[in-house]
Amino acid sequence: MSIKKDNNWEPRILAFCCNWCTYTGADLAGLNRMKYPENVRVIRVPCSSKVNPQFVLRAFQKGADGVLVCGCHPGDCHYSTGNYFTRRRFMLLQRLLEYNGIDPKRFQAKWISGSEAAKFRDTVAEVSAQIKALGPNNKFVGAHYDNTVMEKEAEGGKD
Amino acid sequence: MARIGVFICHCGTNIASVVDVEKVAQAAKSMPGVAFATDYKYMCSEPGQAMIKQAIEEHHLDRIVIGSCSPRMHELTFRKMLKATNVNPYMLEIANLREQCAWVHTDRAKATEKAINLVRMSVAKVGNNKPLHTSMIPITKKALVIGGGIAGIQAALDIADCGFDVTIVEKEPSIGGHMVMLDKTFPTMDCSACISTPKMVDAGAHPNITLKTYCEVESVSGYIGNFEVTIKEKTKFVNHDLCTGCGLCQTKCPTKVISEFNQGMSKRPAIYIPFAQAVPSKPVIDENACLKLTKDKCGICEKICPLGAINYKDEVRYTKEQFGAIVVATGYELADWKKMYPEYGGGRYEDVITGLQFERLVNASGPTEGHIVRPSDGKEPKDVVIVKCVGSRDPKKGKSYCSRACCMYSAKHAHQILDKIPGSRVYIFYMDVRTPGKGYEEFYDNTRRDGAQYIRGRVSKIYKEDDKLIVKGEDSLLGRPVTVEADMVILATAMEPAPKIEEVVQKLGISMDKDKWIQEAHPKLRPVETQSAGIFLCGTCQGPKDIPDTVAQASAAAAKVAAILCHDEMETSPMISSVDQTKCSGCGFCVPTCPYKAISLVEVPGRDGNRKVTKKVAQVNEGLCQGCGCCNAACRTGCIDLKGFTNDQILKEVDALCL
Amino acid sequence: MAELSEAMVQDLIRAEAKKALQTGEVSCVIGWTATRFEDRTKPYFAQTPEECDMLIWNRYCINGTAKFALDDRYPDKKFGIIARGCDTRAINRMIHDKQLKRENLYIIGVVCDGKENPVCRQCAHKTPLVCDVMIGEPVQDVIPESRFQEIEAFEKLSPDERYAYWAKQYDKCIHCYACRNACPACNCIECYADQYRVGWQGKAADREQNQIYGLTRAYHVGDRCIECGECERVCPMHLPIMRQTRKMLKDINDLFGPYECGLSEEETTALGEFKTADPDEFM
Amino acid sequence: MEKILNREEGRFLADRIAKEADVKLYECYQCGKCSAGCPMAGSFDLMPRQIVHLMHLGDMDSVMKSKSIWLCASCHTCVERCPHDIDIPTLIEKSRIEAQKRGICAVRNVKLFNDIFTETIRGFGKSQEVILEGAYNVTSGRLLQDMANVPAMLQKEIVRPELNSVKDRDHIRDIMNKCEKGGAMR
Amino acid sequence: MKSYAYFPGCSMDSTAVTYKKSFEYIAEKIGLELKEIPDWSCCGSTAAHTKNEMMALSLAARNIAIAEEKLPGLDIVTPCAACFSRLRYANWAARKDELIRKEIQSVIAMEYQAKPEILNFLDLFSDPEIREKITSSIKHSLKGLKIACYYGCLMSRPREVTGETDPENPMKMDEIISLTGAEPVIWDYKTECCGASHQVDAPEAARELIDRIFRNAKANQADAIVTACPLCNMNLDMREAEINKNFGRKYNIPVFQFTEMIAVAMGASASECGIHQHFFPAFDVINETLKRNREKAEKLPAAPLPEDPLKSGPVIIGKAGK
Repeated sequence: MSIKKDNNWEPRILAFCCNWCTYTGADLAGLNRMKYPENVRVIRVPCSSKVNPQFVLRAFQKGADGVLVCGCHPGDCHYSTGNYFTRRRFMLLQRLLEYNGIDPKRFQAKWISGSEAAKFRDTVAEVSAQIKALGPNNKFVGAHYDNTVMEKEAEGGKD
Repeated sequence: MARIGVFICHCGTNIASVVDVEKVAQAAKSMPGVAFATDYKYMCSEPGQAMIKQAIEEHHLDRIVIGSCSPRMHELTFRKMLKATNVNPYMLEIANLREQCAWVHTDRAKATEKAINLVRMSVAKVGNNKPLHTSMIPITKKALVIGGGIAGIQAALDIADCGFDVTIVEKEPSIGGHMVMLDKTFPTMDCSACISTPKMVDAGAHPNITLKTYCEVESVSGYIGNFEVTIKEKTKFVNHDLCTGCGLCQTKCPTKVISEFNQGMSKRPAIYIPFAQAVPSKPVIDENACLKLTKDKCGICEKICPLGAINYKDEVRYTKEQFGAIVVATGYELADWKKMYPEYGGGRYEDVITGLQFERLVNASGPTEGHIVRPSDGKEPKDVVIVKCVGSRDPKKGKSYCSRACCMYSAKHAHQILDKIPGSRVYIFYMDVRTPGKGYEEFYDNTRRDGAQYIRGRVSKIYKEDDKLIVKGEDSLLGRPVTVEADMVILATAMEPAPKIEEVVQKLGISMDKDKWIQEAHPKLRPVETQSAGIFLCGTCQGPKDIPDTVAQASAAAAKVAAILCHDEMETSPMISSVDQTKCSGCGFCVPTCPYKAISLVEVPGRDGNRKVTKKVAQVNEGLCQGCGCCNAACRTGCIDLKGFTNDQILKEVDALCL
Repeated sequence: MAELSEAMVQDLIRAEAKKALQTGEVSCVIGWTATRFEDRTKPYFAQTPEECDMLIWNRYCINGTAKFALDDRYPDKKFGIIARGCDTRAINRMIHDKQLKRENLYIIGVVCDGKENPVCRQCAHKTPLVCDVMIGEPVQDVIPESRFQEIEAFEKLSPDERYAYWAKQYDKCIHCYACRNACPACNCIECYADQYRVGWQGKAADREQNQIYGLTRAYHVGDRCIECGECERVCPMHLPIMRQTRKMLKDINDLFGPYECGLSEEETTALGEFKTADPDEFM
Repeated sequence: MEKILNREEGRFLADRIAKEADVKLYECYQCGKCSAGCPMAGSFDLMPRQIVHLMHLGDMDSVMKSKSIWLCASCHTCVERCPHDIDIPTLIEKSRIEAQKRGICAVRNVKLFNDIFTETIRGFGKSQEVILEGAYNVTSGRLLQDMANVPAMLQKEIVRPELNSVKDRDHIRDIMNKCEKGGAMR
Repeated sequence: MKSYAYFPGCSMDSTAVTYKKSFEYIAEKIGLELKEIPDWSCCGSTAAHTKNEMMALSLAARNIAIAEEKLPGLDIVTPCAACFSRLRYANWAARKDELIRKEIQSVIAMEYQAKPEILNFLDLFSDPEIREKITSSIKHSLKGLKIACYYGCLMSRPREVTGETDPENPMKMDEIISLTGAEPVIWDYKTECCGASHQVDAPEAARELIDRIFRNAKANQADAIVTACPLCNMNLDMREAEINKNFGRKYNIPVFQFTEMIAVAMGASASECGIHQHFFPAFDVINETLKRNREKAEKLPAAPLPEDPLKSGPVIIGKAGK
């Protein structure tokens, strides 16, 4: 449990990026030394369609301020049709979350191809700014959730 | 108990100049499960790798996290390195500290904090990694080529020359496809039959090639290296083992029907060899035309066949064969312009012909022995109009693409007419002249020099008045409507995919584009591959193209096939989905989400209380699964999971990042 | 045909159930029977022809009958079900989900004119969609205009109001899984929520775990919900559970065209397919 | 005179017309099938194809000043055969209405005839061939046009002296006035 | 028999004498009754939409609105291609866009739902019941008479308005004409424009269009042209002589309304169907055909329809010139 709420508050944003397009695009942004905010953390997945809506719920529960799902543009999916499923799943999830009180800016999906480094940078900057403006997320956060169960479970812990 | 080793790379100064790598390594030491953590200048270098190996031994590490450049860069390098150690190569995670951290940030404190976070994420994930092992699947050293046109023949010959067995399945009685129908080939004007028939003969005689003419692919199952294909042999009614191809039956057959080979401009008997140079040069009986088969009369061929090869009771046969790779070369068909263009007479006028009909007209072995005459009255035409883009580049008629070969063959036709008919005039209505090929522009130049009139504009209407075909167009360069009174009109009709392409695509589990051309895996970098591993394509089934491109593509596909067949077995990626069948409800929701049709429902023994029952559960075909994970998110119980990217691993990453 | 009175329908139900049991093909017939309260009924399994006289039909027959068929996934004999329109949709749902086989069911369809259950006001399919025999005159299927009215009204609230509303609801939730157990779309052999998997779903009955459970369940059944209202009916804490699933249905309707579930065995589900021309908001 | 394309001022108008006509001007690839099939093209100063091109370039001025927009017979042959389904008749119709608004008319007689025709309707609610032809010949100065047929018409009882008219003429007048007040388009 | 609302249109009421006479003859014989729309007005014709689109829609819609009110539930038939086109256009525009429909309503100050279908006379005569009645009351065969059926543009295009599935080669009139025993020829100017809208105001440009139609009819050996519209008919009939004179042609192709042909075949006299009222002499062609057929004492066989060339492969027509 460690949600810092100091004055220099930086949002914590998770980005699920597909290996073939967006992750490559993010690498390309690095290669081109583009700059973007530090508060976005990328989780690599083979395809945006691997992202289970439960991951998103889990992220909010654990205190993420925003979640981004990125994949290839429809029609360009490395696995040919995965992102069409992504599109349906997350259009519905976004609406369901909004319905439950989560600002749709907190959960977004974007198509970013392997060559769109600038789009990756801009998306990250934009989402980051939007979420900064919204402030910390306090909805769905497991405020009284005991993390110790987890800690114990994580194999080993400290020797 | 996990023993994780964390190795933070400086990447020279690339990472270290922005990220406090020592601090990151220090922080890693207190992460759950971490037994060892250090930093080093170049992890990917020889000494760097040696250091990791040493640390593995010294600290009995079983999982590795490397904080370095993007995993897309060196994941394979480090996996290879781990092969030489006790650690399974898949017990490795890479935190992307360079491309997605050091290079994109400037604030040292924040970048370091992020780097620690990323390492924590990788540590959390690797703690849930399981050793994975690549498996080897054996490869059937035999290829199937679907379609026996020039593309299929070329691909088959190249594969066969590499020493592998090839089977060509061709739906027509002879291989050869469209190329043998043509007269001359642009831009060199060599005789099409002269260059294609030797290849047909080679294919027929090659010890590694099996011809299956008058056959179709019935069904395909399996995956790369191990396709099982059922081939349907249509009823030939002639025993080709006995038949010597003497042709006596053809001459005596009383029934005459329209010849497909001559594009409807001549007749053939009901028992027929489609053309003189056919391979195999043995007849089949057209069951829709034969009197014996339709009305139980005649039976002459059976009576006169000296070898008793005729069998009216022939039946469709199915054979099952194994193949290691498949080449699709199903080719094209000309679009049926008669239905599409009522304004061009809709087929009412015999003297409005297609380019392919003209090829037969001008061909010395064609119905007129090479004399260009009007089909209606046999007169030699003086004024000929060629209309390009009939069906092509016409979204209203359903095809927006360019058929690519028409500009050149229309120039060729113009040249042939001007050459063969003294005093003739040729008008070519065009929208653009597209000649991107070696020697093509020069060919176009020559045709204009020959006297062909190029008029820029689409033709609006073709109709007949008295003896003449009236062609109304606009000369859009003049900005004036123009009319040509022609004796003959040649339409450069659009190419479209072979009629049964949907069936083929569906059987093979590959995909088509909006115009039903087969979709290549990548338009630039994987032009002869399909989405499905082990299935390749070449020629016009992929899109309209001319002979040189087709042949080049065929050889490319053959090389791809040979690259598979030259191995005895192949390694499969272990990062594929698998099903926990004890939890699976067998609802089948994962099945339609798989782009590779890798998931099927199978029956397995199970228990219901004390009873033994048969359960239906999902199963992943390891040869077909490509590891996208789309099915994972469709599964409500979470029982189908992608190895290397399991739900649990990703949830751990989420937790670690939010910590 | 003259309109059947309740009593006549009841007689017909008993007669049909008897007939089915007498043939010996059917192991039991599930319907409703009386309780000691006049305005309550309970599910009843008639296992002999005689027991069929215990079956009743009145406006308090509100329990869904279809899901009981799942109690015996591998039956030796046919399972007889007295099914209203909603029950047949549930049957279709479970057949489509491959949890039941049509040939293992004997369905006595009854045209229903609505029960003492609020959800019946939004009923679009009063006539059984699949059955072996049908009691009553089929009526026209009409999707009521009020189908999404409640959802639309709720959408108009501010995000914070919406969150607060649901937070209050999930504070009430006791995590008893009654909604799941009653739901015909919740037909997995082992629910994700029952699995022991760290990080997957907490078991505690606190607001956060209830929220995650509620939302995940809504998402799991949202594209397959047959709008029978069993979840709300059985909820001991009176959570408006259908407001979540109906929201999914409404969005599917808005985004991908008219959508109802459980109308036949062969239908596809919204998340089990896609169209390349689907609207795209993620450009 | 040399035209400077990027300074054309009709771009806005052309785009508006195209939008109203539901035409995507950029789709036209200038194949000329429209002009080739146009029965009136022989008398056009601008080919239908050129009209689309000029509109795409934003040169509405040339379009509105052309004779073609007045001579179009609205036969819809062009759009029927157009590979891109470009609705040229509607483009022309709307250009003509715009031209009229600006007082531009390259073929006076066409406008004259249409004016007389609409006035006849305003007056009687139905068209009156005799009045129409007569009034047109007088105003256009082509006194003898089609007059050769008059004796035959009378002799063969093709035209009769009495006039047809609608009872509720006020309604017609009302409709027409409302439309005109509402601007030339709508 | 199904009943219809009837919108005659201005020309049917004035210059289209032969059309009116012959149609009334047929209607009486087969017991067809049309209910004229009370106090109908001009459809706006080609002039209104050159000036003001709303005016064009409203003038046409007024008539449909009256029909909706006074003759509810009936479809509207009209003999004129221009009226057909304008009425249909109003319905099409109103059905496509609710705002347009509402605006029309406010302009005409009447309820307007765009409900009734608009049919032309060819649609009417394609009604199986009417066709049946005509077939059974045919007395004379017009066998041997080669007919070029001219449909014109307004009945064919634009196809989304007219509902014509094959605007390049429609067949409705050919089928109807075949009932009389006359033989429709396959020709290429069935739906080319005759330029009627510009014959008065731009005759220099428009006359040529008429010439081309006659030329193609002649090239395809037609003895006569048959139309289904008062405007097309008058335009071709009235100006044939002038074309012959000014263009140096020798066309001898009378122009009929299709109803005239049917009336003649049903036994109407020349004055009953108006054959003597043509500009270009038309009597002889019909008379000789009838005489010839009478001499042959031929019983009227069920005339076979011309084969659909699309289905039966290329058919050569109009063989080399005479």
